[in-house]
Amino acid sequence: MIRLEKRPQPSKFWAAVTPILAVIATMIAGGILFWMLGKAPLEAIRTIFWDPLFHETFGPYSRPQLLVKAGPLILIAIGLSLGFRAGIWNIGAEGQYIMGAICGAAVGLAFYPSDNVLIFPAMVLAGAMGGWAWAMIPGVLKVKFGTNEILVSLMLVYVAENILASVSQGLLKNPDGMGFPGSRNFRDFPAAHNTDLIEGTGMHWGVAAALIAVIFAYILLTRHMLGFQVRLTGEAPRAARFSGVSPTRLILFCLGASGALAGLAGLFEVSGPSGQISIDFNAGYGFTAIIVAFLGRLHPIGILLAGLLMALTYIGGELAQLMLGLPGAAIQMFQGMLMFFLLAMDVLSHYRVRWKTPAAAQEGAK
Amino acid sequence: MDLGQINPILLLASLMVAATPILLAAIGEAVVEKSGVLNLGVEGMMITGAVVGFAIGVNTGAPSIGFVAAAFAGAALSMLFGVLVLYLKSNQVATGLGLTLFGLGLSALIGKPFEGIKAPTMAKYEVPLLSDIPALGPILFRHDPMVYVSLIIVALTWYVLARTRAGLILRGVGENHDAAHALGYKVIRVRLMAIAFGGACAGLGGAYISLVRVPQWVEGMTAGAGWIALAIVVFASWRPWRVLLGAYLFGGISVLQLNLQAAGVAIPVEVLAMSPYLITILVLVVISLRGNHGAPGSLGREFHATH
Amino acid sequence: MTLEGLTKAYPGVVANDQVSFSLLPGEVHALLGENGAGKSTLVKMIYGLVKPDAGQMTLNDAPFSPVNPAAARASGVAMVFQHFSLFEALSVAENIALGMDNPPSTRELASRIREVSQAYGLPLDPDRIVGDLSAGERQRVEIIRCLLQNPKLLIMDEPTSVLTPQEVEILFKTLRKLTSEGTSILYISHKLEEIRSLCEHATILRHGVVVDTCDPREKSARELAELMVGDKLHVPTREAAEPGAVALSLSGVSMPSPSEFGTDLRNVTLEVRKGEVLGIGGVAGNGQDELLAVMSGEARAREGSITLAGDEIGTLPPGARRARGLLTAPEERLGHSAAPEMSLTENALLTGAVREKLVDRGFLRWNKTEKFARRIIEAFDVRTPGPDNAAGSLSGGNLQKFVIGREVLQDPDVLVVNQPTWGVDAAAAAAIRQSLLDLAQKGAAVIVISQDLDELMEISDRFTALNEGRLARPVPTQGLSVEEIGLMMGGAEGDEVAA
Amino acid sequence: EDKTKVGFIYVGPVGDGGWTYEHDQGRKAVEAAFGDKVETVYVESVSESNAEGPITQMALSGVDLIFTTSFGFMDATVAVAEKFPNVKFEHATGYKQADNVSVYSARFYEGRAVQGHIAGKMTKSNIIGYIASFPIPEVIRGINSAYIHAKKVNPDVQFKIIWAYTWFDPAKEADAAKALIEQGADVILQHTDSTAPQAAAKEAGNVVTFGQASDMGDYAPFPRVSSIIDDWAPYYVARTQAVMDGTWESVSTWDGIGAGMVGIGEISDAVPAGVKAEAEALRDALASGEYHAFTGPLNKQDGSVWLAEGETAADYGDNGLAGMNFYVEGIDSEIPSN
Ligand SMILES: Nc1ncnc2c1ncn2[C@@H]1O[C@H](COP(=O)(O)OP(=O)(O)OP(=O)(O)O)[C@@H](O)[C@H]1O
Ligand SMILES: Nc1ncnc2c1ncn2[C@@H]1O[C@H](COP(=O)(O)OP(=O)(O)OP(=O)(O)O)[C@@H](O)[C@H]1O
Ligand SMILES: [Mg+2]
Ligand SMILES: [Mg+2]
Repeated sequence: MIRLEKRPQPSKFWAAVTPILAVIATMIAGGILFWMLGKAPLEAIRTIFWDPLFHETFGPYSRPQLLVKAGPLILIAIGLSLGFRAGIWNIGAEGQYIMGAICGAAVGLAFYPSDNVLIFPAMVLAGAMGGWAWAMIPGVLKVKFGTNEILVSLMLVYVAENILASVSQGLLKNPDGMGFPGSRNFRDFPAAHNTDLIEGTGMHWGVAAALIAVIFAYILLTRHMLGFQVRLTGEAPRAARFSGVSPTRLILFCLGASGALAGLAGLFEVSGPSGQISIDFNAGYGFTAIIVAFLGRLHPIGILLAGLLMALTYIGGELAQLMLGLPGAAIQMFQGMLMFFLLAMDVLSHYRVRWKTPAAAQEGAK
Repeated sequence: MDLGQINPILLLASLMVAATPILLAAIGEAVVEKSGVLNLGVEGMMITGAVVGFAIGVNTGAPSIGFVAAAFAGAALSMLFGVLVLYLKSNQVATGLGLTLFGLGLSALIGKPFEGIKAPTMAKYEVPLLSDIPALGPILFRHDPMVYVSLIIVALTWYVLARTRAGLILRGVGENHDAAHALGYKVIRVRLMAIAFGGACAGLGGAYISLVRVPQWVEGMTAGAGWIALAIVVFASWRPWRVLLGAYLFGGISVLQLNLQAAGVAIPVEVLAMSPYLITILVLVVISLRGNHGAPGSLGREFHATH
Repeated sequence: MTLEGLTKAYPGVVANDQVSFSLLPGEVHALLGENGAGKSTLVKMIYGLVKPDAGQMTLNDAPFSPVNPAAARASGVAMVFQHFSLFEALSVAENIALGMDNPPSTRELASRIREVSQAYGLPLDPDRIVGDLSAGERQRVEIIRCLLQNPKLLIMDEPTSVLTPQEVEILFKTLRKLTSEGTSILYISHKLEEIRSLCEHATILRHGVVVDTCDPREKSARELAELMVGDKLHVPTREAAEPGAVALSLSGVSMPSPSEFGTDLRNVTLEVRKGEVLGIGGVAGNGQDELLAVMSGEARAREGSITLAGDEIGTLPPGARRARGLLTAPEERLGHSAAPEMSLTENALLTGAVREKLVDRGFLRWNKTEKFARRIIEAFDVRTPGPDNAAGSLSGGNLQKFVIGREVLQDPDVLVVNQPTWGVDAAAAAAIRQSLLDLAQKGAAVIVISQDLDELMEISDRFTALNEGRLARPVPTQGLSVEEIGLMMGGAEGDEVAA
Repeated sequence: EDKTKVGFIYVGPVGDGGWTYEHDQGRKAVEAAFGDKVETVYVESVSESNAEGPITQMALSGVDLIFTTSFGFMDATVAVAEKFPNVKFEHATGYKQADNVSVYSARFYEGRAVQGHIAGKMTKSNIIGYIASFPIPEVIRGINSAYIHAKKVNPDVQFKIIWAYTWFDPAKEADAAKALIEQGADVILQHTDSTAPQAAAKEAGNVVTFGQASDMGDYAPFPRVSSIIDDWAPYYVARTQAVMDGTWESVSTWDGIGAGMVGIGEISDAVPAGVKAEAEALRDALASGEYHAFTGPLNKQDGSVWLAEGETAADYGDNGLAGMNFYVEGIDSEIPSN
């Protein structure tokens, strides 16, 4: 019989090793899945994990793409992780992402076709504000009325989607777009375009912002009082209040920060890779980022790695569809498995696993 | 615009159908949460139920067998969650989200061969006597059997929770798992059963969409119903009859907004389309204003028996 | 009932090592020992909650090895737990039904509850929600739950820690009635006077081993304590000092309890002077937590109702109050005064940030913080491998020393502590009390909120009591009798008591 | 190897039973037509805001011809095409052409004209329900075309329009259909892709529907009495052939019934023979080009003149079909976000 014994403190060793074990376990289980779908398992795993990085044709394109794809995931996940650490569950980042994109794009488009250098900074600000404001709704409702933020933030995703549909056909519709939905493309509006930082790689300001966010979050959590208060609130909310943390301010800070970062991610996407506001502009980054946050154990460095890993499974997954005809759903399942394995293995860092010998068990049962 | 075109009885009848999937999922989740576990994977279990129910329904030609299979499928998937959360002590929120992701992928894979196939139809059931009531009867009491099954499940859930020892134990476990454990109740076993029940109900709810409401299998067809079910549980303060009320209210608003559109009401379509969500938020605020939400004391907390 | 060589080991500790003793019908048998001596573990084995690693038990000469609590209950063993095993949101009847294996129908159960509770002088309304009951009433629920099963052996793990002396009297009457009916009682308590008045036999455990047995009626409390500790007890001492100026005063503080099942504070007025120790007695759940919260700043008071050295502080948050010299230590160590999963260094930061200047423009000075933590560990003899260890990995007594040390070392002008020695063994408790006295000696004002009357008698200059959120008028401790104290705890005013 | 490699970028899953499904049928037709000489690949569920990556990967993988099958892929297609001058691109429903980017689209509104005619004849309540997706020119064209032709044969006809704000959400489509039926509609037209409205109509018993995107023949002969089928196969086969022959050129194709890009599903016997004959005649007239679905006199909703007597609508330009964002006179409703 297996018994779990809680460790007095979580094991640092296992916390570091389990993600690697989880990835290996996912590869094995995924291999079996792919095999059952009639695909060569090793080839599939190689296509997903290896080719995007090292394939001679795809590698050079995919490597920077990895950052491009991981950028918004990391940016959002960093924000979410602050709240999750403090026990504040914003799962509506998708909505904040949309609103950030809308607000940022609206500011940019309002100045079309000016070439003022301040336009892009103003858009960045507006994007962050848009996401922040959208996240303040569950924040204020929670603070004022104690309303559950999980549900409110989630419901607001649907509301934001409707607003997106509306503005992409109304307010922000491209006047030269022949009546088609969708805004102007920022590619054709240099002052508002989120250009490549390194020509030809697709790496834009969002990637830089994500890396800055990782560093900021790291410093915040390890070196700053506010980060300490965030952690303290998550570990022991009563102790936090005793210590002098104002729950109200903390809730608003965490939701606001995650909303602003999600909004930024939305703005960088809309003004960069995606290029325009359109009905289906949002691609589910806000939801995937939740998984990234957990995969990264709510730790900034972990999130950086998890974001890259997730981006790898996306890009590798598309490659596997292309090269091997692996269905898109299999990739989704694969990501779900990765999450499960990581969560399951987490037990090792918090508990000791002990085998109770049958003799001892019998003795006990007597 | 002509509001007179909206027939309230017809509206009621169609909201019953529209609400049944979320009602089933929500009543199951209410039981899970009553036992102290928060399973955010409802969407994943629903969609799995939808595909399995459809597949079996099509293969056997009997929707009823499809429903049974869907319940088993939902329960089986929920056991994955149960083992992770109860035995491996994983974070409930994260595991639930993972379950949704996994369920969406799994169902899409299972569903590939069933795309574009028509479901066997389910005969209507006329409730004896009641269906003979003039005007009302033929509309309200001539639904497919699952509408009544869902109502029976709500009634039974209420009865079991409020009136039976099993229900008392379940509530005790959800209220204070340490105390329940000290009195010798098998916290993990009770919760595992509650999670399985929740999974089965979510599976039924999903199958209702694919076998009755649409009826067809299409990838991602639950389209967020699982999340709505979660909102309804909170809305209902974890009480079965209020779950019914909440589900019918949400179903009612969803159906009503379409009716209003059709009637040409001069409210912007986007506003109508987002109204169910806005109203849900509003209701949640009103509920929280009343203070005590009635959340089970151990909801979402990790349980580790120390001996 | 007999126990023969019962052994139970946990990782790192042998909680019970070859414990043997026997229990006669109709006997009240005391189980004595320091914190962590293994008392609770032992009775959990009898109740079927913990499986012994070795050893046998017999009940009425038949081998007894309950596989679970239901089996133990079926054999006539009932237990009142150390920590309430109640369900706050459920009704009294539902709580009792959960403790029974074949409860009768709801209506019948309700009438039996009324009947039995009346018969034993512990009246209870079966329909009330347990969360709304006072601590004493909750205790009744547990006891009635046991009595309804006509137990042959009743185990009580620290049942009186939350009761007033009057309620204790009623309980003892009940227990004596039970023993006269032939029920044996295994009784665990840290209150030695109670044991002396109630029990005929005592088994004394130290580190899981039976070190002695005796008849507690023939020993003094001091002797019993020394048997438990295995050492001479150090009694805190202090030199008498003249109290100085008023350090902290509360005038007419009323506050609804922030927690759902808490007690509201009603018109609390008090004053404490420099160099003085004010003791606040009373049964837990009478507003202690709320009183501490209103002083720590976790709850805000009406403007003008709290002054510190003459300055209004009633609306200030905790940090600002600390900066001005008012420090507090709440009762609950795990999760309130300390964060269990965080290291001792981080826990030192928890309240030390302001006064110890551990934060510089928002940034943390970890080195300085760690030094502070080390200082606490050394000065207060906290047994731990080092400041990197999680607070939760410390034993209760050691963590409490850390918490008190953290506040004391910050040189407060006023220190308020709630249950400073709760669940702490005698030696550590003595050390903590001494540190509080030393602090007062240095001129600080100290408020000690405690359920332990002996403790308050020992260290406080003036005494008052909380009852249902009301505070009695403080009276000098010198010469107070137990009856007077009991009256104050029951809600009588200081004047009435003195009269 | 000298196989021609053809790639497809899909916006939804191939199992959506509608838009993407029909494009995938086109892909299969290419495979069937050329057998060993072609290899096809596809990536499904590509997000419109992130299409550049998959399109680039596909181009990198050595594909000769890429079909990007959603309007939202327009800018991404053009951007990637710039980087791969040797790969040919075909973008569906857009308007941005380049040397190696063709655009193609279908004149579904021609099919709507036929539907409108049948609907006008078949309705007894004179209420026709219309489940619309998003208020974009294509959908608005469809509503106008259906309305004009229904009105022509039945002056009393009234349109009730529900905007579902989705291309594909079976449950919502079912609810929309039910709401329309409850408000008296006995014919339902849909511009969303699932069969849920068919099922709802079937349950209601006496409601006529039309298949959309695919034939939805499972519901024939009733309630589905006809359908508009997206038939991309001929175009895809032809364009692949052009690549093989080296004759591929950038073109703008907007084909209708005539070229076979818009198929009219079999008109079932539930439609009275006379009506069926008229509808088929209309279909043939549209196919041959002898009749244009938007022929004046036609006024806009606000009463202003759009097309004079005998005038036909231009494809592009201010009042052109491509960017149509107004209703014609008589529709008692408003276009959202306009
Ligand atoms: N589940 C457990 N796992 C590990 N160690 C345990 C467990 N339960 C108890 N212990 C340890 O066993 C020893 C005896 O604990 P027990 O609770 O029996 O003490 P006690 O005498 O009842 O103390 P107190 O007076 O504080 O109630 C302690 O050292 C305790 O830490
Ligand atoms: N549930 C548990 N699991 C693992 N270890 C435990 C557990 N409970 C207690 N311990 C460990 O057992 C030791 C004794 O803990 P406990 O709190 O019982 O001490 P104690 O003997 O009561 O000391 P004190 O008198 O200072 O309170 C501690 O080192 C603690 O880490
Ligand atoms: Mg202890
Ligand atoms: Mg104990």
